[in-house]
Amino acid sequence: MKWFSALVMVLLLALMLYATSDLPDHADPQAPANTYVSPTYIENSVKDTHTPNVVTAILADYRGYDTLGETVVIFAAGLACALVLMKKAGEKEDR
Amino acid sequence: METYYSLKPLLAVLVSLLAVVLIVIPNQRPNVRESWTIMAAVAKFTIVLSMLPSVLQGQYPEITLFAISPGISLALKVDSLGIIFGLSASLLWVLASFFSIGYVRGVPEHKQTRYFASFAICLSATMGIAFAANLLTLVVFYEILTIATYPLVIHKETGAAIAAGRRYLVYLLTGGVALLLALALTYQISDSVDFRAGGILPAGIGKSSLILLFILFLTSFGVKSAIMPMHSWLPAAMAAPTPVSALLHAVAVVKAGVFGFARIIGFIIGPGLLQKSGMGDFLAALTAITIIVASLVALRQDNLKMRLAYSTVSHLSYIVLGLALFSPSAWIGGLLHIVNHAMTKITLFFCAGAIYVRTHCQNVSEMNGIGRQMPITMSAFTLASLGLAGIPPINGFISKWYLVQGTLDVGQTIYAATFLISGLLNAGYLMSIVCRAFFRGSDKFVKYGEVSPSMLIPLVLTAMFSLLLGLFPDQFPFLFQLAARVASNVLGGGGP
Amino acid sequence: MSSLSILILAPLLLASFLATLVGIWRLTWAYIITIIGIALSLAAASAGLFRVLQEGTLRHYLGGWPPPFGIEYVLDHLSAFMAIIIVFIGFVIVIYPPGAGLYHVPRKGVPMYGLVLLLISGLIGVVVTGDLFNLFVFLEIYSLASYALITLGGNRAVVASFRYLVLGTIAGGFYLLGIGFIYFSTGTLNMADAAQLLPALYSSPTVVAAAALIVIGMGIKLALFPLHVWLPDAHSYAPPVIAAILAAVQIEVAGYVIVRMMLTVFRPEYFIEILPITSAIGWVAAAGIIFGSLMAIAQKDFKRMLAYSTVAQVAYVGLGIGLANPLGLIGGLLHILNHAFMKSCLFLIAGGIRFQTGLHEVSQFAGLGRKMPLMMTAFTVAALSMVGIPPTCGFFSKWYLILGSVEAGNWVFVAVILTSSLLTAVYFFRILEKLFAAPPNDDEAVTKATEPSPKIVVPILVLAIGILVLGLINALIVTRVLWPVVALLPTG
Amino acid sequence: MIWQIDFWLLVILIVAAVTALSLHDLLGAVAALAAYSFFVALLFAQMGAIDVAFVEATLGAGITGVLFIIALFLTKRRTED
Amino acid sequence: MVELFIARYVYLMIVVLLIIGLYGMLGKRNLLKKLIGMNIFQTAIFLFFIEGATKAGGSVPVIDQQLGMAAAQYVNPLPHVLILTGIVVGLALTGVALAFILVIYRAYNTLDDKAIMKEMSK
Amino acid sequence: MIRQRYQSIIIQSICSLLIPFIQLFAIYVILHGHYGPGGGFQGGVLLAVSVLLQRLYLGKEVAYQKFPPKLALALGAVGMLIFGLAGIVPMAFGGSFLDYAYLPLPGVSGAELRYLGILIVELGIGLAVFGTLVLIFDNFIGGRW
Repeated sequence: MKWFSALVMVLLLALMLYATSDLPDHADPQAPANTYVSPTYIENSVKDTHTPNVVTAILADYRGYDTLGETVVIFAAGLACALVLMKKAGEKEDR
Repeated sequence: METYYSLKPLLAVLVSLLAVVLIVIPNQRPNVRESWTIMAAVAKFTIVLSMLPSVLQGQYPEITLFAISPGISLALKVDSLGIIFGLSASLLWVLASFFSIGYVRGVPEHKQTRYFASFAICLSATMGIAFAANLLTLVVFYEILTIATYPLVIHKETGAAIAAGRRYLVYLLTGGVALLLALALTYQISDSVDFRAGGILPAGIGKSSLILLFILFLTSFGVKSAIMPMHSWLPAAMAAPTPVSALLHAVAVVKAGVFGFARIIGFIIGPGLLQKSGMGDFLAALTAITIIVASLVALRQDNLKMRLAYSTVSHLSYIVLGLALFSPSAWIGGLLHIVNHAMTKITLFFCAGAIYVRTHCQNVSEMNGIGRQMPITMSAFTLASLGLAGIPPINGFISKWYLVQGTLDVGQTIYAATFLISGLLNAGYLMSIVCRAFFRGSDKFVKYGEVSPSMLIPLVLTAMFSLLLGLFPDQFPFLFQLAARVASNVLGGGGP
Repeated sequence: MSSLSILILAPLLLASFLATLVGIWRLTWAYIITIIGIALSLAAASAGLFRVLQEGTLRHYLGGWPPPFGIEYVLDHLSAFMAIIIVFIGFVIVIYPPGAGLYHVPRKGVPMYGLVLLLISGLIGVVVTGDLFNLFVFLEIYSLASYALITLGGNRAVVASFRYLVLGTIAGGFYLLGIGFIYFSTGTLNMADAAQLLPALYSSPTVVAAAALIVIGMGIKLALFPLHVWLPDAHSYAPPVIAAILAAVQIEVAGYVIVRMMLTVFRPEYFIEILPITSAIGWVAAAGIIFGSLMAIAQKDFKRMLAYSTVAQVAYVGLGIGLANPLGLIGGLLHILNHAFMKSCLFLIAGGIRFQTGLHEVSQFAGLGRKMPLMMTAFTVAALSMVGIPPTCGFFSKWYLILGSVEAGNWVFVAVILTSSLLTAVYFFRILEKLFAAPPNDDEAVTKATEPSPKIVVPILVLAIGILVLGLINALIVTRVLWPVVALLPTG
Repeated sequence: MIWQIDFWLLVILIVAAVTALSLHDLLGAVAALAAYSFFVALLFAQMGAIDVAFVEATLGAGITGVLFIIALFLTKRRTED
Repeated sequence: MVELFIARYVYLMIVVLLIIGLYGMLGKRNLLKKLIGMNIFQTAIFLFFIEGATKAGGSVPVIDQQLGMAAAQYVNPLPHVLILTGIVVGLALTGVALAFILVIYRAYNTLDDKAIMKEMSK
Repeated sequence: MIRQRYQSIIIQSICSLLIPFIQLFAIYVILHGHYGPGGGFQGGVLLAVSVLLQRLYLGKEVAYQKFPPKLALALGAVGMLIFGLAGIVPMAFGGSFLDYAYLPLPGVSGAELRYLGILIVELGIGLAVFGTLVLIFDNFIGGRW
């Protein structure tokens, strides 16, 4: 197990170093991520939603569906905890 | 050679499946259940028989159900080759049903519902194989047949039966996967899997892929038709009840393998390609060896059913050898032998079953003097033995005649010798039983008489059929006609 | 614009919230709402499939924002195909009585129904979304729900589930990293949009790593050998119903993601030629098929055997992807459908047997065949389908896979498929022999066993009949639904 | 945007992560994890993501820490690795 | 050289964090340690996203009328949204995993992976 | 773990004083999400923290009377329902899922409507997160239904 996890880590390290070699530089304004889709949000959020906080505008409107999913995740976590830890009848109160 | 749309082939397949449902429902009432079996058998035979006239005239009933894979339909077509097989199988089902009823009540067997249901499924599958219009349809029914036979093989549920079932599955499923691969290869190479007389493979096919394809087909159908060295499941499967051995191991399952060879040699690969690649000679040699070796092994068997099983192994190779010689006479002989062997061998198995039911005696060495107690049974046995050995007035002679003639046509005298030697061996291992039965005295069997009529009548009937087919071949001209037409179509490269 | 795609999902989500809410007071109502929700979803999924077949791809812009700014739902042939499988299996699972499907029903089933619905809706969400990140969110939803549901199997199940959670989180993390790389290279999260932008960047190490990370992540979720380590425990300790849906659809969805990546986000040529991803998947899957089959033969416990069999069967999907030609991929995708029916049927049977007799080891099953004829007939059908006997559906996926391998000239794959058929036959016929031929043991559990109530038998029979019907209509499915999916692949 | 701030924060992060994983006292490990989360939140804020920083501080450092500590109280505090 | 380092070092350190987290998940035997590793692993991914969103000269993505609405003025807000989701998902996973740990401890009285395996195989 | 009321009067009074302010701040955070950092998640967490604090200093028995665990689950589900309905209602009026521009609120339209839609959704998120976190906490400390 030890050597296996070591191998996995070395492989991941190599892969990540390889991958990051072509990423845009730190804080590069011309990076694709900074120029392609996101400017539209910044430029339109006030016009479209009257919401100056662009993050909120994206979170709840442009990509509101992601947020629905995210809330569902935490809801599911609540249900999961309830399912796992729910006491059965007659069980002791606490450990 | 025209085809016309008809529901009859489908009905012929479905009628026994319907019977399965009807058999399973009245679980606890044997009479109802068995009457369904009989009715289905009779209905099936009637349907198949009613297609005979049009097939004889060259009008082939055909039904295409639906595409089962893009470009390949589940299609049934009754052609000359198919109806030979279909007719013999469905006729013998009727007789075997009566016999089964007598047998299972005489022994008595357990789980009769499962028994009859599996039996009916087997017959459906056999009809499907006989009438399949393309290789995929054939494969579908072929696998169904494999699986439906399994419950019959393990029917006795003893250790030996289960072991036999395992061996059966190992062999047959291996054959099944080989067939699947062969099917895929065929489809890949020729873009079609429809049967066409003279073969569908393109003439320009590479030799190595042809050989691979042939080896795969040989493995798959060779297993079922018990060509050595792939035969060992068949003797083991004799652990099954005798009617099962009779019908399935003389008529349906193994003949499906032989029939598969006929389809492959004549309708998929084509005689020309086979001959050119030398694979035909290989197959002929293999089957010739099987004929001799199996006959020799049969001589040494004491268990009657085992002896018959090895005899079956040998006779199946007769047919395949006939097919592998690529001469019209040999083809005709081989195809006629499908029917003739079925008649005689089922008689022998029926007799073995009758003896077992009456005396619980399975070994040849214990059968001294039995002929005097069960004269009718043993007379039928004698008749069938003579037929298998190829003694003139019985039907076996006719097919053997054509087979030998075929070997001479193509100048392969060594195979003619094979047939003759094997005839002698046949006489040896079968007539010795007859001799014991009639000419050796024993007081062991004084209290036994003949079996019940439901068993006796079928075996007398099949024996009589053998005799009639041999005595008056002219009265059954259609068999010869059909076989001759198949032979000329395949070897002459004519239409379907 | 068509709202059908979201209409498959919305009833499930709303029903799960509602079921949780009313379940606090009345459990029956929660059950009813669950069934209504999933029935509505099934109707929408069927309608969606028909619409897709007639009109082609249906798109829905969530929030009214067109992509790439908003999230897009895309119902094309592939997703409609997957969606209907998921919802149908989900429906069968839900109507299967919880008493038989779970070892012990939680005293208050409040969270259970909600979680089952969330599991199904998560799977649907992954399948119909056209957005990379949205896919991640729904991936986590279904993962979370399945982690929780596995624990219904008792203490061992909790341990198994914990390990699954750790590995699943790594998988999710890898996927997230992968889409991060794609996003920072292209600037978009929309699949179709990324597909437009990616070809210019194919030589970039970042994109290469993105593809590799996504495939590895999904390989963990798909339990592709040797990343399958979590599966046998999780699926064998989970209660039968949960194991049924996990094995039948949950892991296959990961296979869907790989196919989606290969077909839509990246071009197939990229996965086939530029990166050797598909052939790597193919070889790994081939090893997995053999490994899973051998391990399944070695198992004594019925459900554990099924779990190892899942490792093998899921690798067929991997093999289909690995072949990367139309026929092979059709085989893989068809196997998703077939395996869903076969495996859920088998797990439900395991549940039925255990509920009725308390037995779970194969060796104890001797003689059950007579006692429960209907269930065992269904088992026979499913087992034959697993082996690949025509005309059951299992034959046809193998048929297409073999055609694909022959076309690719890959004889090793052919040998693997054929060998695994035989190995599968070994472990299923062993059980069939026990059920029908072996002398019944005198165990009271067997002698007193009877056919379970229709509530248990009917879903099983529906699946068994489905196996036969799918076998017969597979040409229809292949020509109408799957051909358009694989049309993008290079032939020959 | 002074890159040294980012750099030292990241160094602290790595130290905190290693500490969290290597401490044998689990309470200490959890505390290190909370510190780690807090510094991550700082880094987020430094990088301009105040919303994320806020959520990380409340959820990541807060609630996660609380849950970890409850779990710790209900189980064992020491570990061999 | 320094330029290149400045341009790249964040990625490198994030990769280091990622590996540390992965080591925690795979190499540590204590289940709580595995969870801690999981948190580190996820946070490293989040850091990667936020790092990618930075923009030289960009400010917090809340539109300020004085700054105007030019996109170059603000950092990229989209990854922030994604990471908000990611953090919540991470919390959910941690919560559920901790719940599992409680149950496992109740059943086996240990949190050591190997010991649990031994208990389970009994 | 948390059986009875925490004994120190100082802590009790400080906590009881603190809790309303935390809740007020939480609501502010939810509502202020449009203009600055904040929103449903953060606000929901803060609300949950206030209840957790109550649980801690009042002890389980009393706190459960003040805020029953069932209520937490119900609130979570209600929050999710609000979000879900905000998605499904626009569809009934001809829009897409979650398309706030089609919310049937008279008198507002366009960007204003979207603004309100975001508010509704944030409230839903807040409730859901609040309920769920309290639920998780209750289950961790061994709560009963």
